[in-house]
Amino acid sequence: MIDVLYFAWVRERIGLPREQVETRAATVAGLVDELRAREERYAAAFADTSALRVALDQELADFDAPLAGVREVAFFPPMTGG
Amino acid sequence: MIDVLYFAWVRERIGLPREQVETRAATVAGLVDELRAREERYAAAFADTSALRVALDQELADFDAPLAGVREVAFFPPMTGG
Amino acid sequence: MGVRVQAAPFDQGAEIAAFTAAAAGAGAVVSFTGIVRPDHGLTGMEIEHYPGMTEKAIRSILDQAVRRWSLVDGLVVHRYGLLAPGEAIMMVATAAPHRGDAFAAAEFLMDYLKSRAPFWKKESRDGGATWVAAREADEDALKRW
Amino acid sequence: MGVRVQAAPFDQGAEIAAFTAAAAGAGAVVSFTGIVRPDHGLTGMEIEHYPGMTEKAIRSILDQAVRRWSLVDGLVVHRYGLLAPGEAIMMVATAAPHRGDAFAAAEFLMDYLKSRAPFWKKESRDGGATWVAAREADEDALKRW
Repeated sequence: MIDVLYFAWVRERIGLPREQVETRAATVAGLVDELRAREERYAAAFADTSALRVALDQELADFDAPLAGVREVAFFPPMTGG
Repeated sequence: MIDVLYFAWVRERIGLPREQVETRAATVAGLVDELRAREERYAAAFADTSALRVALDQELADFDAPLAGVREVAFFPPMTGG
Repeated sequence: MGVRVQAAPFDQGAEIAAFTAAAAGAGAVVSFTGIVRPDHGLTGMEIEHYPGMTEKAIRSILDQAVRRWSLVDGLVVHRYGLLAPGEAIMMVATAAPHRGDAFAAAEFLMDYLKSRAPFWKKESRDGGATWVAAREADEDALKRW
Repeated sequence: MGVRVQAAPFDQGAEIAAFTAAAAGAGAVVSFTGIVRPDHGLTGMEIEHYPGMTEKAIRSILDQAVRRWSLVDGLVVHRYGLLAPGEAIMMVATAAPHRGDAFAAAEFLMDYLKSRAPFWKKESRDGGATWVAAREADEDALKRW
């Protein structure tokens, strides 16, 4: 079980801020494929991963990063702080 | 008659902050030559004009600038504001 | 080094005064304040963030600044939640022996906070609310460091 | 645009707060404060200036900044007279729609104030008082603008 968090328009498209996900994916990209296959709202949110960023245990990571040992995955659009 | 002002170590070397000077010099450099000829303290203050700056009527100028119409000449070292 | 992420407004003048008073040995203090710009009919701005990661990310950016420049101190205050036009969104302050370091570190902090701290802005106008898109120029700004 | 040359101390926090509150339409406010750095046994600093020319020179530098960058407002406060270590010597503040303009204008103002506004600093130490020499780096800093 892994905690998956969504922020900004990713959260709005999927319709929830976080959920627990049972996954056997080896990488972030694998997890994204599993989520996309779930429902149309996930497919819409993950349609273009080049428009998304991912953090593993609160550190920015790449979509090909391994999930082994990761407890928290967050998906969000490019940040607009400051 | 022209007002001549001195600031910082120029003022200290010459020993006064301002004075009125009767001059027939055509340029700042000419005025400097006249002042240098006066007394040792002036010669010491104006020994190296590359270490000095000059303002004519409160605008930075060059030592070869003409004095015609100028009412106030100021000599000082490079500025150290901020 | 101080990092505060908060919903409450902050008093920018008091923050800078306290920061400067505490920055013993500094010859230069630079501050930046970001304000909700009241343009194009903007009625409000909502800022979402990622609690936990936000503080860590800002701390990491401050640590980088300290390693690169000779800083006496650094401060980042960033708000989240609903803000009105004209309200301060965030501020950074840097204190250094010399002005070059204070300016460079403040600009570095701003460039990195823009693109590497997990905040997202949503602007409200009469027509509805839209997420602010990241600007390519903001990502490009990181390349100069 | 504000220019103040004064012997009295100023309240940097209050200045920045008032400046920001008045800068309608600004999205970015940058401030710089220069402080008497208490190093090398410094006991005090005396700042001499050229009354009349000082204000004109600062105004001219501010005018140049306004012509070069998109500024909402600018402020320069500079003290003269006797200052103790740790006291604020001067400050600049800039307000602009965007951060790049506010930062660039503040750095430009500082670089020009250093070398083009008629102030001279004299440092007091136990051994006596010496005039601060202009640094070649400060003159060189003007070339980037």
